[in-house]
This record gives sequence, structure tokens and C-alpha cells, in this order.
Amino acid sequence: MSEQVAPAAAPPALGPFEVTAAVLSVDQLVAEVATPAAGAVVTFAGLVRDHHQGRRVVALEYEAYPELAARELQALSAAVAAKYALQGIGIRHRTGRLAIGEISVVIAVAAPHRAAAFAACAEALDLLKATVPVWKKEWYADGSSWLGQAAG
Amino acid sequence: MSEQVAPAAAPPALGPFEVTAAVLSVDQLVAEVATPAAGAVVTFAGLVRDHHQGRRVVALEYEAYPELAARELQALSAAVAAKYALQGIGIRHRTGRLAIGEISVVIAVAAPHRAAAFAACAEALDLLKATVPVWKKEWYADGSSWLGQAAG
Amino acid sequence: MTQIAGDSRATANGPPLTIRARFFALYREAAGQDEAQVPVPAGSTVRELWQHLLAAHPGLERAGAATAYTAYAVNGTWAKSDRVLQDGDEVAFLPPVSGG
Amino acid sequence: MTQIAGDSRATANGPPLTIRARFFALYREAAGQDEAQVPVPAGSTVRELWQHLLAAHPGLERAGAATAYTAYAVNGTWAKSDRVLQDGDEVAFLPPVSGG
Repeated sequence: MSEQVAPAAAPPALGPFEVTAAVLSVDQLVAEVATPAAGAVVTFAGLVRDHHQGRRVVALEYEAYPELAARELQALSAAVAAKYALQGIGIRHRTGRLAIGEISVVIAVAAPHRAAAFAACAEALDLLKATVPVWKKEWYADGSSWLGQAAG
Repeated sequence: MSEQVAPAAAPPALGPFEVTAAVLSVDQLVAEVATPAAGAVVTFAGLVRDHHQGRRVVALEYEAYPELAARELQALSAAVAAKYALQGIGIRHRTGRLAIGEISVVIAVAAPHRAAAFAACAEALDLLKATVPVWKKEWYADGSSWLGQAAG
Repeated sequence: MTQIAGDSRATANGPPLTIRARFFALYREAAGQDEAQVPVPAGSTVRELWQHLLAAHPGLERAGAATAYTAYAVNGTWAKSDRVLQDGDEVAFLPPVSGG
Repeated sequence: MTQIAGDSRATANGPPLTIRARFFALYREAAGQDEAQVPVPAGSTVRELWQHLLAAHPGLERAGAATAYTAYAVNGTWAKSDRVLQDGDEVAFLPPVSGG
């Protein structure tokens, strides 16, 4: 007889949650959130685009309140992990000046099955954009602008 | 005045679509599908799980009909790219014997915005599982079994 | 690749054809080989070739009977079971897929 | 870090407090500094400190007026504007976030 194993019921592995000036790797985060019981890892990578609202962008600059940002990433991830019964979730957000095509943020979500992994990753990203104290400045050929500050 | 740019309307970059015995890298595929206009890349990585339907799995073996598999990956990706106005999509599927935790398949989808990227990646995965000629054999401590063959 | 005993009767349709049959995964193991050169009567369909192979290989018949369906490809493209074969065709027999 | 001219009047509530104010992104550039030590009267709230800083820094007032809202954190945790400050508190002023 083969060995019978119970469905995985371990608490989710939370983390890493980091704000960092280092170049981001999707593979690294996938490896960090994966567990032997995980069958699906969905990731989101935000890339620096060369345009925004019709204007050409030459670089992006990200600034964070690092202590609070890491805590917020942890809090939103714990909520998402509980809602979707995840096996792992990790998020890294880059800071500093980034060139076109560089990765600004990576979210990786591990789950036994794919539907939960997709839904959880999308929800974590929505929460990140709404709540985590990180700011983006667009650099143009002739100036720059912080985003998120428009009144009303 | 800053330079005004029109919204990206280039046809999607299709590919790579490969069936390979080589170890898969998410970062590599992200870089291959990204374009300067892409703001979001969603990926799916399938991992070898240590259990299935209550039985402990020690390894997975994948076999493909490589010529037809690559063509099917291309066809389903072209359909998904058109439906979601993607900027890029690529898929690699591994073959051979894989250990627990190894990546069996990677799908990467690039889009201007995140909602399309998530939906397209999930749909590409569903199509892959339904149509692409790849087969999975589970290895247990005491035997093995091809999946997908159960009658009605 | 081995020669499989085929149905080599000449028919009114012309001389027998030689088909390259390919087996994958479960069917490969059941057939004990990944491909075979099979002579079939001119005018044969994919379905007739498959029935012939099942009759010739009890292991393949057991495996085929245990699957929900078998899909076919001729020369690397999906084909229906009523596809009429041409000499030199490559016909692949595909158990239900399970990639991902 | 520089000293910002504060409201150092002693009040019935006790001696003035020294608060570490931190500015980020748009506010950091508008204030011309990323943090400042600010003396405030005992019993002051986060909102009163922010109003004081806006009045003291026209650039910050322009930036603050241009935002949809300002969020506050005290000692690294989100705080409401009516939070009463303690001596030595670190108060961060956060423009609308735009990460991702």
C-alpha cells in the first residue's frame, strides 16, 4: 500500500515582505514561497512602462516609508492568505530610480490549485496599490511628477 | 512640451512556445515577453507537488508530442492574445522526470494593465490543460500512474 | 521502431499503404514501442488503423479501453477518426492529455 | 534633519513636546527635508501639528492642498488626525500612495 497523506492544513508561509533597492527576481520569490505541497505559483511583476496617459516616460523613481510599508505588506498578505487558504505569499517592492522594463514589484502566491492562486495574487496587488506607503515619480524628458497626489 | 505618444497598438509578441527538457526560469520568460510598453506581467508556474488525491508523490514524469504541442501552444496563445489585447505571451513546458518543487510549466503574459494580464494567463492555462498533447506520470514509492486516462 | 504485423491484403483501392504509427505516454508503454511502420489497405481510415492496432496489441487494447477517449493527429495536425490515410502518413495516437 | 520653528508656548497641559516629523515623496520635496524636530504644545493632536507645519512651509501647504488626502502614521503605525501626541513621537505625513 502506498502511504496516505492528509490534505495540507499547515498555516501559510508568510513572507518575505521587503522594500529594497536591489534588483528583483521573480524566480527567487517563487522559490521562497513554494512548499512541497504547492502545485501552483502565480506571480505579478510590475514593469516600468515607457509611457503613461499619453506622455513618454524615461524612468520611474519609487520612494517608500520602509518600516510601515513592510508591515502593511505583511498585514494585507495575512488577510489574503487566510481568505484563499494559501500555502505561501511574498512581496518585494523596489525603491530608487528604475529604467524602462525594470521590475518595480513582485508578488508571488503559492496554493494547492490555480484558481485560488490567481484570485489571491490579483487581490494582493489591489490592496498593495491602495494601502502600502510607496510613491512613484514619473520622469519625463523635460521634468517629473509624483503620482497619486491629484486632488479630488 | 513633452512628447506625446499614442497608445500601444502593436500586434502582440507571440512566443516563445517550447517543450523542453531544460530547467525552466520564470525570470527568463518574463524578460522574453516584456516590451517597453508593458506595465504588467502575470505568470503561472506549475510546481511538482508531493501529493495528489491523498497519495504521496515522489516525482513526476512529463512526456509530450513536441511538434504538435508547440503548435498548440502557439494557437491557444494567439487566441488569448487577440481576446485580451496582450502585448506578449510565452509558454514553456518541461519534459522528463522532475523532482518535488521543480517547475513543470511557465506561462508569462504581458499587458498594459493588470486585469487583462491575470485573466489571460488563467485562460491560457485552462486551454493548455485541455488541449496541449503533454502527459504526466506520477511516481509513488511503490509504482507509477499516467494521469488523464481515466474512463468517463 | 519495429515492424507491426499489418493487414497487407491488396484491395480494389490499390496497393497497401505504409503508415508510421506513433504512440505516446500510456499508449507508448502499452504498445511497448514509441512508433511502428504499419501496412494497411488503401482507403483505410485513422479509426480502422487504430482498431487494427488494438487487435494486434492486447496491452494497447486494455490501455485504450481504460481511457475516456483517444485523439488522433496525422502529420502533426489534429485529425478526425474518419480521415482517409495516404501512403507515408504519420499517425499519432494520443491518450487524454494531462499537462500543466 | 533641521529644527523647524515651532509653537513653544507652555500651556496648562504641561511643558512643550518635541516631535519628530517625517515627510515622504511629494511632501519631502515640498518641505525641502525628510524630517524635522518640531516643538508643539502639550495636548496637541496630529492634525494640529500638520496645520502648524503647513502654515510654516508655504511649499508644503501648496503640495498638501493639491492632494486628495493626507494620511498619518505615529511611531510607524497608521493614526487618525485626532491622535494626541506624546513627547518623542515620530509622526509621518503621507501623500496618497502610488506604489505597484
